[in-house]
Amino acid sequence: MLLASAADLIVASPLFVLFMGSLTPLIVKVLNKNKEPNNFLSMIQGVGTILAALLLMVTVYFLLLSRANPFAFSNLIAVDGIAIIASTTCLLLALASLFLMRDNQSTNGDQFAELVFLTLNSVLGMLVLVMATDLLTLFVGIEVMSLALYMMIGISHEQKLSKEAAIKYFVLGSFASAILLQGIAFIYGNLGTTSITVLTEKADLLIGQSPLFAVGMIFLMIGFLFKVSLFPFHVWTADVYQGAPTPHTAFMSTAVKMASFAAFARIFVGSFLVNHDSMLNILQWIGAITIFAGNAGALVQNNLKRMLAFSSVAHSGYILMGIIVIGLGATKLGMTAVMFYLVTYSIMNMGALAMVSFLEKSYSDEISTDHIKGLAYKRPWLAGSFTVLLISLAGVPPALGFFGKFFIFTQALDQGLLWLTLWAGLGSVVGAYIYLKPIVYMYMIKDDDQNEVISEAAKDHEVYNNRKWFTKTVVLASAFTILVIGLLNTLLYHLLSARL
Amino acid sequence: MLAESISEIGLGHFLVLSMILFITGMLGVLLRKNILTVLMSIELMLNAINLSFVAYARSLNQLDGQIIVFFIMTIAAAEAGVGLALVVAVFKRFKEVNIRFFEHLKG
Amino acid sequence: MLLSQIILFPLLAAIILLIFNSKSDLLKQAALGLSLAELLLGAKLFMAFDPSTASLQLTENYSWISQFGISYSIGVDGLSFWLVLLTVFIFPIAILGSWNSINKSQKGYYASLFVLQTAMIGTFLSIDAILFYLFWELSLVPMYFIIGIWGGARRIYATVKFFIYTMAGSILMLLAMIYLILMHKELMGSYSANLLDWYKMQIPFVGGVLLTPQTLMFFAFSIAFAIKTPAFPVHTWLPDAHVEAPTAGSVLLAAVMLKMGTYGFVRWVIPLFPQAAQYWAWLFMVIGVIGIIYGALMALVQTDIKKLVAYSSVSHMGYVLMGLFALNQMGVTGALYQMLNHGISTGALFFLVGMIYERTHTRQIAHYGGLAPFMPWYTIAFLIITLSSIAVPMTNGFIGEFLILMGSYKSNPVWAYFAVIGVVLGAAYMLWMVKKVFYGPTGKELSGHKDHLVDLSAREWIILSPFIVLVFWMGLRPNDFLNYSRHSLEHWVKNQSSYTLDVKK
Amino acid sequence: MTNEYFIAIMLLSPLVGFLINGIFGRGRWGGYTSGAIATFFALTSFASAAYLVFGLTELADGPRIISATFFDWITVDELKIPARFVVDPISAIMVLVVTGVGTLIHLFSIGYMHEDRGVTKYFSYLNFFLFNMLVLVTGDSLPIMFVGWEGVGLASYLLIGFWFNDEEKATAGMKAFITNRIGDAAFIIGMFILFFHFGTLEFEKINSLVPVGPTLSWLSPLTLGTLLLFIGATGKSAQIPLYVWLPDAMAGPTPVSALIHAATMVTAGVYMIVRLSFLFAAAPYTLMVIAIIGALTVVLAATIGLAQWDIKKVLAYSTVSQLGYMFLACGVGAFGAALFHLMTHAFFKALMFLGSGSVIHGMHHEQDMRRMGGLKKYLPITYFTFLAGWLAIIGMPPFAGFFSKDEILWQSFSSSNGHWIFWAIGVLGATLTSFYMTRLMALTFWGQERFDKKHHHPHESPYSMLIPLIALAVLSIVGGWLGIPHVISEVLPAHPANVLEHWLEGSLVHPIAATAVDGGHADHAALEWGLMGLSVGLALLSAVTAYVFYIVKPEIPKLLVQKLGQAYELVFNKYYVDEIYQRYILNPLVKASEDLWLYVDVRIIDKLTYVLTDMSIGTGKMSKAMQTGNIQTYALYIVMGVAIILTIFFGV
Repeated sequence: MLLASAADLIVASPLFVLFMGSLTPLIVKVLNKNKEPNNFLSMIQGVGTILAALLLMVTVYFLLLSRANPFAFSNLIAVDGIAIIASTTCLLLALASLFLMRDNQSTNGDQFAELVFLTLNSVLGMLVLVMATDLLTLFVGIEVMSLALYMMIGISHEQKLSKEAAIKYFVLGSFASAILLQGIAFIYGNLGTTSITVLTEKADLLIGQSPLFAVGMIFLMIGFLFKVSLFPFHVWTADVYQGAPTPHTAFMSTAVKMASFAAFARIFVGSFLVNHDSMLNILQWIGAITIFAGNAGALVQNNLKRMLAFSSVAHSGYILMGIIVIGLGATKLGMTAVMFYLVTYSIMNMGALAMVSFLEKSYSDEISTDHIKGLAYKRPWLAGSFTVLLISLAGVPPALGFFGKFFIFTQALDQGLLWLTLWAGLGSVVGAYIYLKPIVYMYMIKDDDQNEVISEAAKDHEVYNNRKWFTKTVVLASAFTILVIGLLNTLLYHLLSARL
Repeated sequence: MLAESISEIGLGHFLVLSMILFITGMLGVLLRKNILTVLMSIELMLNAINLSFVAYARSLNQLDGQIIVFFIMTIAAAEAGVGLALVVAVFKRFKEVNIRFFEHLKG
Repeated sequence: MLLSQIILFPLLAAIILLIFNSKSDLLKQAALGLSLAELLLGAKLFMAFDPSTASLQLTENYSWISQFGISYSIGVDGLSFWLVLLTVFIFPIAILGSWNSINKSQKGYYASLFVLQTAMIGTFLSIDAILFYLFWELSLVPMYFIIGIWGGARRIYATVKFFIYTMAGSILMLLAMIYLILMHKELMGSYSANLLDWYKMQIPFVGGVLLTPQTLMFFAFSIAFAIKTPAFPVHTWLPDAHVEAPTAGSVLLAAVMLKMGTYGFVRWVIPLFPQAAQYWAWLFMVIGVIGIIYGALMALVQTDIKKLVAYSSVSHMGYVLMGLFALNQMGVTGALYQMLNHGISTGALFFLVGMIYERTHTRQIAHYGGLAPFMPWYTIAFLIITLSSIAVPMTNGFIGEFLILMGSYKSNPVWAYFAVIGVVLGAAYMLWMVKKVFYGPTGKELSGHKDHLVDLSAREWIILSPFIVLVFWMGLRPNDFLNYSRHSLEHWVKNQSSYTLDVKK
Repeated sequence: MTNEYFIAIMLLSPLVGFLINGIFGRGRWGGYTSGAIATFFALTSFASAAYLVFGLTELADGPRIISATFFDWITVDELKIPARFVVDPISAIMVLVVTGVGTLIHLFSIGYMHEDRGVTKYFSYLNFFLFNMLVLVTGDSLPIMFVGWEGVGLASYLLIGFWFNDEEKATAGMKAFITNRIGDAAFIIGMFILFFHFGTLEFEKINSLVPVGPTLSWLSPLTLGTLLLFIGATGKSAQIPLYVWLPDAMAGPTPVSALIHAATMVTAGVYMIVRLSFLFAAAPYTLMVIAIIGALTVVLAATIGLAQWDIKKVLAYSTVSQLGYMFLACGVGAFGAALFHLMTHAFFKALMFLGSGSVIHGMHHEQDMRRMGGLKKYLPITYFTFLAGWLAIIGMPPFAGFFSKDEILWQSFSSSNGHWIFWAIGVLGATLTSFYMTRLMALTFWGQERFDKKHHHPHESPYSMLIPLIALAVLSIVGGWLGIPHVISEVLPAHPANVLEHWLEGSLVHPIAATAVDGGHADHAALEWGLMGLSVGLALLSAVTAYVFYIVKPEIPKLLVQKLGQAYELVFNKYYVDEIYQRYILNPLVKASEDLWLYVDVRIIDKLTYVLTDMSIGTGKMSKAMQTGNIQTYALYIVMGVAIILTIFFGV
């Protein structure tokens, strides 16, 4: 038996390309006598690699479409619908994050080559994670993704908070991974295999029969609940998002969430929630509490990044509703809703955090609402785009964010999750308030003479006029996408739905 | 069942031992103040998991579990490397290994 | 394509405005021109509309979110016809009304107005639930900015309150809409968010039990609309929003936005949930009556003119609610008429208040007094609108109130007895305000502004004269207006318990 | 068709005058120009009215009615209100009175008001009033009548507050409107009751649907509806309890008081009842209430009139009192008598108001009678015309007031709905009227000159003012001859017919089977003569007493005041009715509103919103408090989460 067939290698080719490409900046640096190469070049290498991987990924997907099963490496990974959606999104998000990293003061400069390397490897982990059809590859994917992230945060130019964030993330992340791994062990012991396909088939039965298996499932879920920051495993989120350099926050809050939820969703395909009410109830409670904890938590924050961190917690709550729907048997519809929400959420949050990154003047800058006072009068387009993003996050139509919520709510109601949906709806009212707040600061703060109050940060022409073109592009592009896809949401929906 | 478990050391014993180790590691993470000890506790948890994998593999009469352990050991090593690197970086700057030092980000 | 043009043209106008220089006068002129062009489209609608049928006309239907049966589907009938015309009519005037008072960020301001127009007209014309919801929510955003940026001192509080209040209500409506989409699948076999399809559903109803689908959804929708209307006790956002909004904002809020709530009752709540509506009609009549009296009493003790007018809105909209839930032809006709009346009289009142505020920079009633000798024509205009507001016969207000009271008397005399108290109180607070502002000795605070107390300018005449003409026209020849809605309303009332609407080929 | 045109001309010409003066004249035209325009249009209206009434007399056979339907006003469901106007025998009288007296008062106003700054406005309002009054009078359905009903109220509001710089006057206008609105609200409900009972609001149709026999139930739609309409009438016609606005309404220019608050508008309530006589006749309970209220008002207003010093206030209370007579007449079913008194009252009360206006004009806007006296030598023509009015109102034969008042008194005694108490109260009222009117004459025209001669140079008014006075004086004398009672006409040489009765025949419904009158003719003739003599005698006696009190021995009133003490205070302060309304209705209402606002809006509803906000923020703070920053705490959350989930799952 061959270790790997040619077909396997083709399937894994995006991963290889990613890894190989990730080495180029490092090699350039080494060849350059360890002198930091031009950042722009490093970024271009990263971007090129990502684009190549993206291309390969799509190619592989369409190649595999003709085959009966999309599995490779003895069913360890597969390039199926979930994988292709999640991986392309993750790759694109990584691309945007690279743009942000190139512009941001806490990431640009020394060690940028290493950063590109780590980013690409983190994406590599994500790809493995979303392709994983085996608990082992799943775990490996998580770890590759996370380890690279720990390092990325750790090498920020900001010295104090980023280190603390890295340590926090590392300790808690490893701790949660350990729990997840223990879960895998229990599952393995009772199932006799680590194949997710088998797991989803037999989970329903085994949960009832074997308590240890149930414990394993719960541990596995908890590992994911941690990664996607759901209550009460969300506490790290705000601290780490705040401490990490903003581009990394953008990367984490979008790509990591995307990959983790995609993998999380896979487990629920077996729809074991139907027969296990207690588990269903636990997840519903977690969803409802998360939405409120996130939205209400954001309510009392002034630091934009921290606020967006809490908001991202709340959004995880909404996505969990979709996951529950999958677990209740509406696999395809639920999966589409989840993926739709993830894609839309990623665009919005990437744009919003790009805006924060744009506003930062130095690596230690912490953007609070005060910084954006009167921004609309100095930077109308950016402020307008930010407004679009915020309104979308609030879920006000016709912005895209609304449709994400709409599909999730529709599916949840279809599955009879009336109370959860009601709470989610009310939570989004609280949520609306937090997204209105930055808008108030950008547009509406005036002094006694009715003149706009414009913060120093917003006035700073030197920073804003000449630099951070990439960041600006990301902001504008995401806002534009939000509006366009908002109206053409059906296209996106069908695009996703056809893959799943 | 009882007689059997007494007479022969079986899966249950290994699992109990593994859980004891796992919980010890967990308590270490929860209670120890030195960040290095916390890192070691995490390693301990991973090793406890290794033990259960091996035990399961043995009881299932499979090799998969054993192989997984290798993977885990590799990852654990990588994790330790990353963790130590971070700790060293922090220590170099702040001369601090107490876990309670990392409380600036909060609220 | 006409209706789509009417909906989307303002959006296009907003985009066109973005190319203008923010400071130039040309911007204002362009905005006015574009809004007049929209008015022409409205005239085109007027010509194209066929008043002799109750069917939905000029419909357009394009598939949109096909997987859930959601479509871009619009149409007009006698229920929405006048509201659309009111909207297109009031916008050019609103722009004229902002001519001198809005000096900052004009581009954004006029663009917001146009987006608002799209949202409002879209709300009135949507036949698809999600499309309706989209326009409904979209209307919040520009209004949020209009109040928040160009408003008064407490504008942020007011605008956020406005946004959150409305959003809280509409979320419930959204959930109910989703539920109906799913229910349509269950009952009819396919997803559909089309109102015309929904009308055909028999939604299970058990009287007296709260937790039946129809009752729950009835309340989910009703709460959303009641907040917008606004009905007691969810009215408190309105005085704040009105007081803080710039003149045109207040006008649009009063004249059009509040109508979205009551229109919702006519178009959505009552036909969709007929049994629940009949079962709970008493509740909404009581709410209407409370609104009438309570709003009037509140207006009686306000010291700020705008706040007084705002509370008068609460009172007037109480009448509308009452007329609607009388569930008979007279009540509903009166309610529809009262919606237009309120748009005209309160809209004009806000313009008038804005004009005087531009001169004196105060809205405190106590600061005024003896204004009439300085501004005689202004006083006359104010009086005429006041008469319309307190429903003196020969003005439009009378027709609406008379029909509403008559309709509610028919359906339940007791509430009509209470509601006429509002007739008295309405006269009391308005005339009290007129007396304090225009009569008596010249107010102390005004002495410093005497130079500014000039009578109406030509622009202001242009703003007010359409209102004045309409006040009398609608008061003397109501049939000219009612004839366009008659068939729709008759159909609406006669087939209440199994309302369906077909599309005119 | 021509009739339609004439109705249109009659209705619209005042409106045209209003618009011309209102739009073009403002601040440009002087008093003479605008006055001439306004008077011209009033005259046009009068001419058309006269033509129409003349046309009506020629329609001897068949239904005597001239109508014009202009368009359908409101058509909804079963409610159909055409804009239809009619001139029939009842409205003909009113049309003539309104336009005739109206024209005279327009004319008078030219002299009286021409120096005023707002004279153009004044004349436009006057025309506006005329228009609305005509709508009220000729409108052929309750809603159309209501249009005029509220329209005249509006005109009254504008004219009372004509000198609005004086806040008191502006307030009086407001008070008038709002008090009227209370009545109007009842009117509206009354309309609804009738509409849903009869299915129509057009007079003729209701007429054909009214049940034949009287409806003897308080709760029948007929009784309730008519009662509510009557409440509407108490507002407009200043009856208990809504009369309080009328004395205050004297704040307006005097010709306005003459036209609106004496001759025409305030009689609208009476007119409405007469117009709907077929309806009220079928509701005896309502009639009883009307009679009681009318009788009470007669006495109440008359007593207050005894103690007033303001010449116009005296006339105002007199008006309230006289209106009480008319309601009394309606209440006892003597609708014709009510209309008769309405007409004669219009003549003599307009005359007296105009006369007082002439006095006020001559005295440079002095209204307090304590600063008048002996004016007859300064204002001779005014004095003589006023004398005619005085004689008419105290009911001296053969002046107009005698005939109409006497008929009311006789009917209230003799008709089947009447009662001797009504008669007694009526006579009491007449006696009091005679007293305070003589007092007014004495204080104003007779006796010493109490005014300050340095400042006041009383002078006679110009002819434009005197001509109307003379015309009205003539009418006050001859106006009553239209309705000479049978007993008198029998003894008169030419046996003049009761023109009015003949004219109204068939138009009015008599609730009483007139057996009482027809039966014992001779006995009743004697009784009628006796009662007539009694009331005239009492009036004369009271007039003489007043003369003695105020001319011969002026110290008596002062003595009486001291003697009566509190009773006088009570009367002098108008029974404190205004104060009671203020204290027990208005103030509590305002206080309640303020409290409601503070407690319900601010403290409950908004508080609740804040509570919800605070709850959200509280949740946020809890969420924030979870974030201690300590890694091990976070790890503990994870462990606890695991523990809780496991616990719930395994249901331990």
